[in-house]
Amino acid sequence: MSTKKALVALMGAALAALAGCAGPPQQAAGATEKYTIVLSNNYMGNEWRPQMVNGATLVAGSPEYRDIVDLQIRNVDTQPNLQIASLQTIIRQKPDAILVDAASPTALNPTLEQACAQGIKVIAFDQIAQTPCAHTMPQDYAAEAADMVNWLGTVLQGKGNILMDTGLPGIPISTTFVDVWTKTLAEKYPDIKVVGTYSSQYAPGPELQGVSQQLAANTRIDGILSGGYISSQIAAFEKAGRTPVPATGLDINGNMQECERLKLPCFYIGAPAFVGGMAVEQAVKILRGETVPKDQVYWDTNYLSTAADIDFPHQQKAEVIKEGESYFATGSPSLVTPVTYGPNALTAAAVLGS
Amino acid sequence: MTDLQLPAAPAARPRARRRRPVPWDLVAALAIFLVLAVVDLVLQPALADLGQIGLLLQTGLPLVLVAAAQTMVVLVRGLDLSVGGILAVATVVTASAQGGGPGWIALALAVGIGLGLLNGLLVGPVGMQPFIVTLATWTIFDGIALKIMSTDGGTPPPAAVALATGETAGIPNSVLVVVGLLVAWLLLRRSRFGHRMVAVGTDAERARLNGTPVRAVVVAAFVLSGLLAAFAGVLSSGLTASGSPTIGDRYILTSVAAVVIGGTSLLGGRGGIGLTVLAALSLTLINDIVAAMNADVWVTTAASSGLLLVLVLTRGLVARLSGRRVT
Amino acid sequence: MTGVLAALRGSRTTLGAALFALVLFVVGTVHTAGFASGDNIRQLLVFASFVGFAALGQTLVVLGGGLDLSVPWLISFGGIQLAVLCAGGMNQVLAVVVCVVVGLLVGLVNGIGVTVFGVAPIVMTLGVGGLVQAYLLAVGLLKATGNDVPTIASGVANGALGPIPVVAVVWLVVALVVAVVLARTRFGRSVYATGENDVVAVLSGIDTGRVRMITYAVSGAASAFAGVIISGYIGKAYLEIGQPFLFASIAALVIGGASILGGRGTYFGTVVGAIALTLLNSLLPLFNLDPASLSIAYGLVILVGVRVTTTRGTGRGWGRRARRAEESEAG
Amino acid sequence: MTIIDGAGTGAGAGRGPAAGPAAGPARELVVTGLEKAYGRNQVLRGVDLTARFGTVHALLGENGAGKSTLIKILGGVTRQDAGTVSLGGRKLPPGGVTAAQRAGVRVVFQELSSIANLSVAENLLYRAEPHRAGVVAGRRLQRRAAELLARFGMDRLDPGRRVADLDLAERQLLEVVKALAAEPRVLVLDEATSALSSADSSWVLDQGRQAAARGCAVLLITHRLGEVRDVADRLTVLRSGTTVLVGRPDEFDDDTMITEMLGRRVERLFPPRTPPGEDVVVAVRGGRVGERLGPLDLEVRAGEIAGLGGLQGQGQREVLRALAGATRWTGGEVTVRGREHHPATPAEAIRAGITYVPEDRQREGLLLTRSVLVNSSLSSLFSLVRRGLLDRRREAQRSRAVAGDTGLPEGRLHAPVSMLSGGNQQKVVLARALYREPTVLLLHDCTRGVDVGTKADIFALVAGLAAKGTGVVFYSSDLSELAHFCDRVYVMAEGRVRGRLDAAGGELSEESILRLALTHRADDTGEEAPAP
Repeated sequence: MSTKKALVALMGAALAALAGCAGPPQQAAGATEKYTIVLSNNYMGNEWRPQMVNGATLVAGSPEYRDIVDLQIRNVDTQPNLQIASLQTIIRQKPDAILVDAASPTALNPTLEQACAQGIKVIAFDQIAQTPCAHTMPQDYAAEAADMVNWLGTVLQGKGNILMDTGLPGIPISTTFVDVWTKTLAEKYPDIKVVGTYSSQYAPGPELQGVSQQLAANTRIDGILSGGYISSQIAAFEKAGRTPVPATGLDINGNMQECERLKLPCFYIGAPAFVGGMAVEQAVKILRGETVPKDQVYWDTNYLSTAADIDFPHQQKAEVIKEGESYFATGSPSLVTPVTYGPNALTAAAVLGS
Repeated sequence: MTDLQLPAAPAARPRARRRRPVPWDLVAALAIFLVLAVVDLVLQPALADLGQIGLLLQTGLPLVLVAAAQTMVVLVRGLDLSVGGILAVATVVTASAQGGGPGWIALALAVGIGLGLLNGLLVGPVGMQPFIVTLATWTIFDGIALKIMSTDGGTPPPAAVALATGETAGIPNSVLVVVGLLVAWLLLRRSRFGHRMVAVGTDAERARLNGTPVRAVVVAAFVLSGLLAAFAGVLSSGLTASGSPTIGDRYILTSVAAVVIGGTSLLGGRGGIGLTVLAALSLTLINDIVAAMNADVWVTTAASSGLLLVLVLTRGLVARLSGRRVT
Repeated sequence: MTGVLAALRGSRTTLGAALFALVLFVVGTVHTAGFASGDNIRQLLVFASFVGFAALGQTLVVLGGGLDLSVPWLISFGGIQLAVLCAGGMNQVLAVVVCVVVGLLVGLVNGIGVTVFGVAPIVMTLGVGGLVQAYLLAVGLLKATGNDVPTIASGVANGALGPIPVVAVVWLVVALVVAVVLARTRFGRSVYATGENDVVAVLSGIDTGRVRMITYAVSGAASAFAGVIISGYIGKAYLEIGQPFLFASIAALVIGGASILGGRGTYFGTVVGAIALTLLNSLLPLFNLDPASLSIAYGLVILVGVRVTTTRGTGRGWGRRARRAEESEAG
Repeated sequence: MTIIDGAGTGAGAGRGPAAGPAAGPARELVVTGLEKAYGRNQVLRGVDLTARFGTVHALLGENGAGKSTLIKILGGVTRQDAGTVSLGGRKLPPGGVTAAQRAGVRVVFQELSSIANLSVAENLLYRAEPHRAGVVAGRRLQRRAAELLARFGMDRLDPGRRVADLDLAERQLLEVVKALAAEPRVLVLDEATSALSSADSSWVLDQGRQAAARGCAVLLITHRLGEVRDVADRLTVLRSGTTVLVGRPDEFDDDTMITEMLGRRVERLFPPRTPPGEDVVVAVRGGRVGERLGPLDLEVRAGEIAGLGGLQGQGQREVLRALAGATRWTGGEVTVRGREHHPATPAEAIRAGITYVPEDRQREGLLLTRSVLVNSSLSSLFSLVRRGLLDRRREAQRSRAVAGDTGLPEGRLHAPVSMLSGGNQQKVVLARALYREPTVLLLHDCTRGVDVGTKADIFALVAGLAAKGTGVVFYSSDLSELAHFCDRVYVMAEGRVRGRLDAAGGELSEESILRLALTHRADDTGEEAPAP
């Protein structure tokens, strides 16, 4: 039957093409002395993740690690199942260590435990996995949230109307933020009233739309508790012909530029993207047998705009932004700051991949 | 009419029995699956091991079941956008066990049946468009999941974990579940109810002329869909040893894609879970192949879509060359 | 006279959607004083127009019996590619044209896959959407998103003609053009015929392949254009900027009375659907519900709203009365 | 003919004199004062009908007279507004199709009720499948289906085939077997012979008679008066939703019946022939389609009505489809008005002046939810474009004109065609074909399921067109139409033209067509007929 033959031939051709483009995924040839470290990432849609990946790549490619580390990056969609599948593929290749930015704090645990059981070192960072067998490098969401709400409470002198961003309902950071904010407001700032909530989904578009809706409903808004894009909040206020208000949000250069332009008091969560590089260093230390703390909050400094330099009760460090270090007046708005840590002289341009 | 008395012969003359037509949809779905399996094996020889296949299968299992759930509804010419929501509710219910027994699995499945029933009643007796109904219930179910569990966590009963990741007599349970699903489908397809579903999906009005209780069949299809989606949730909870209120959304489009890639017609009445399972496994293989690629993120993204397109376009081309129309 | 009656019957679901939107607006006004303010109405119009632009091509594609899931990625493409081109020093008008033309070509690829290769629209457009996503990742997101949105995009998106936003005016014009095309041209008739019954259409001498191909091409171009405007308004272009518009674009047309299986509906219906959806999106958060309750409320309002305001039997022929029309003279 | 009489009351309820009012009232299907309205459209206005068990009762009426609605009520598909239906003295219970079937009513619906995606066997035993714990016993199902088919002499249907792969006639036959298999007390045959060749029609009628002989009341709905005379014991004529005539077929002549059906006289069914011109509009030399059709020679002159005859499924459909551009010629030479013509699409054929009226008007002919206006202008939109837009006034004028020509009721121009009766729907398809005067008109069984009045309208219309020089290719499953309407008939068998019969030469008659078709089959080599 000619059609069957055609089918077979075409499938064969497709197969050949695929095999060609996929290429051998296994370890690169050459020195087997190198530590094979695989970074499993589950999202590329925002600005933070690519910079995190770039940071890891830059560190792994630096003179110090170039000859020791073979870093491979594996990206999947945000679905935990896909990351589990990807991790299993990775485990099958038996690397020395896995660095994981997890799609879920719990879902990957059984899989990561399989990796641990096979002697693979697991380091979970950013969105951590909670399995006890892994080293973790988390942020302290609760402390950050407490500092944010205390900062805003102090700026507003304990009274006023505010909006609250529920983030991406269901994910740990949003749940923690909202819980801590709500509790702290009730306990310490009874005169601050949450007049509206919106879900920024940590994306500029929804943040703009969410704030816009609340502006229509509320003639007076004095501040915003958010973990997202202050620049979008400001855009919403300006489009409505209203004056932007003190706000909290991500440590993204664009947020900082906007607050400086308006001399607005703003609070930036310290969540630098170089944690990818830190995780590589941590993995090497562990593989070399050095003792490192099992769980270590990787960054404990938050940042304030120049107009926000006030004293407030805080658990983590709070610093006013510094040009060239944690702020770049003419740099790309996408840049997550600070860029450089410790001895690693990462440049903004390098982190942005240009 | 003619008054010529006709010999009875022409009418009664038996024709040569025709050979059964080639089941092209099955051949195509199978070919796609095999090509991907071979590619994956070439890339990862370590996969040629029952244990590894079990591991691969267990991650693909929730998709297989959600896609099967979608198939039930598509067969009666519907569409279910709420399968992801039902899956999410089922994972959080299962994970609410916190050391409880397998009763929680039963509860999760019962909830799935209930949610499916709600969809079915709105579409069947109330008579609303399935698209609108399930678009709305999708967000409702997501909300319910979020009410039950505000973020990822919880602990499913050990039975759920064993079901998803364990093995029985040396055979991974994931393999057994797939086999069980296929057997169940074959029985259903051959059952009287299966015939009713095909009839309703093919032409609801004609089915009614034949005395089919059309709306009851539609309701039943949604109920089965709810049950299967909930089972996907139970397995997902077992696989991840936890529950997640946000896990479902990404499954929705993929489930429809799996149904269509398998060859089940969105116009109803044709296809079945067997084809869908093959397609869902094909999608799992694509993910596995892409996961094994150590390349830039754009390359892997392009590869996963590209692989899919190459396969369906090839299939379309072959069908065209052989003068067949694709469903 | 009978023509008017037929037209009314045809637009009954659209009227229902309009009623739905009206109820939402009234509830909003009663609940919140600022809801009916000029500022808010302008905002709502702008947001609705985004859905409207995203759903423009989608409406044509669905009327012709297809579905386009590549819309969100082409929206992202429109925003990001424009920023990249302009950062590279290209004339801004030219850059917009290039984006829209490339969007059109990508749409054409969808169309070819669906018509020539016979691939199911859902799979084809999902795959092509994935390739567009891959391309955007390859462009270098950080480079692209770091750039300011070109002034042409932000100018159009934020401009106003008197009290009315330019975007809304553009939307109105586009809606009128599309309405005329659908109702008064050979192409429009062909789209409906193709979507309702492509065998009849083919035998009547309509080149259904070409008709479908055009709808996908228009969808690609319209999505890319929507991306330009949306990124201009948000002031930023980023990878997932188009994501909210996938289901919104489909929901708008279904709420507006179109059949997801093709052949029935109007762009006017989609416009009403987009407005209703935007009203709903703006109204519900004002009740300060927790996220879970908000989600549940959203679903319930859609269910009840659509159930109450639209006539039944627009579904797929399951209802007892679905064939009533057909029976009525077939004695 | 043996009469099986279960109740043993003795009286022979069969054909002929015994059909008098002898037996008790319980031995009848009685319909009294049935009324039904859809919205403001009153379809039944008090229908009375009495059909005795053991007889064949013909139900006549033009399209739209209310026959289908009456049948739907009998079958439990719809419910009446007023009036009663009783069966053997007992009222037909409400409860839809199932209840009606349980009471012993089986309907062979005109629109056919078989499920395309199920097999012949699965359809035959639908809702009566042999099963174990709900799982259908596949082998037993096949066997029982085969037995049923054999019992009713229809074993040429393969129980394993998917119904979607059957042609219209085969589906119709399946439908009849399915109804017979249930051994009903009331068997309704709604236009069950309209899609059939004469051989198959005879089979259906014969089965009807046999069912009656077994004690069943058979309700026969047909537009063919010959069938009524052949098999019916009594008849009822409906007009505009009321009973207008009841009696035995031999009490009335054809004219009376037709006049009662239509409420007017039809002067003649077939218009007088006019001699065709000399110019050849279409010529096919050695044409082939696929592997099974052809080589084929065919010629149609201007003003000629050329018939395609023969048994069903001998390639007539393929010829029409290839001429219409819906399938491709794979060989041979085709010319239209002397010019080479190999259309790749129907669009090209239409541009060359060839219009096609497909066989299945519901599936291939009409956009059911759209208006008469939209449907009628669909093939001619390009002629209505003015400055890029459709000239709607022109469209309305033109549509009104064609609608008038075809005899469509005034004022229904904007109604969805799904609201029209079958006959009027057929006229809409014709109106589209006539929208611009075609060079060649291809008619595929355009009189199927159409009442006498509409048929006469259609013939007159086509003849008028031919008189203006259009070449017509006419296929019908009704031999008498071929014999009386065509100028010339090409008799086809197994994908080839087996002979040509000219009316002018006096060779053309039903008998000659059939003889040619059958004699060929008699010495055929046993090859399979081309699949439709």
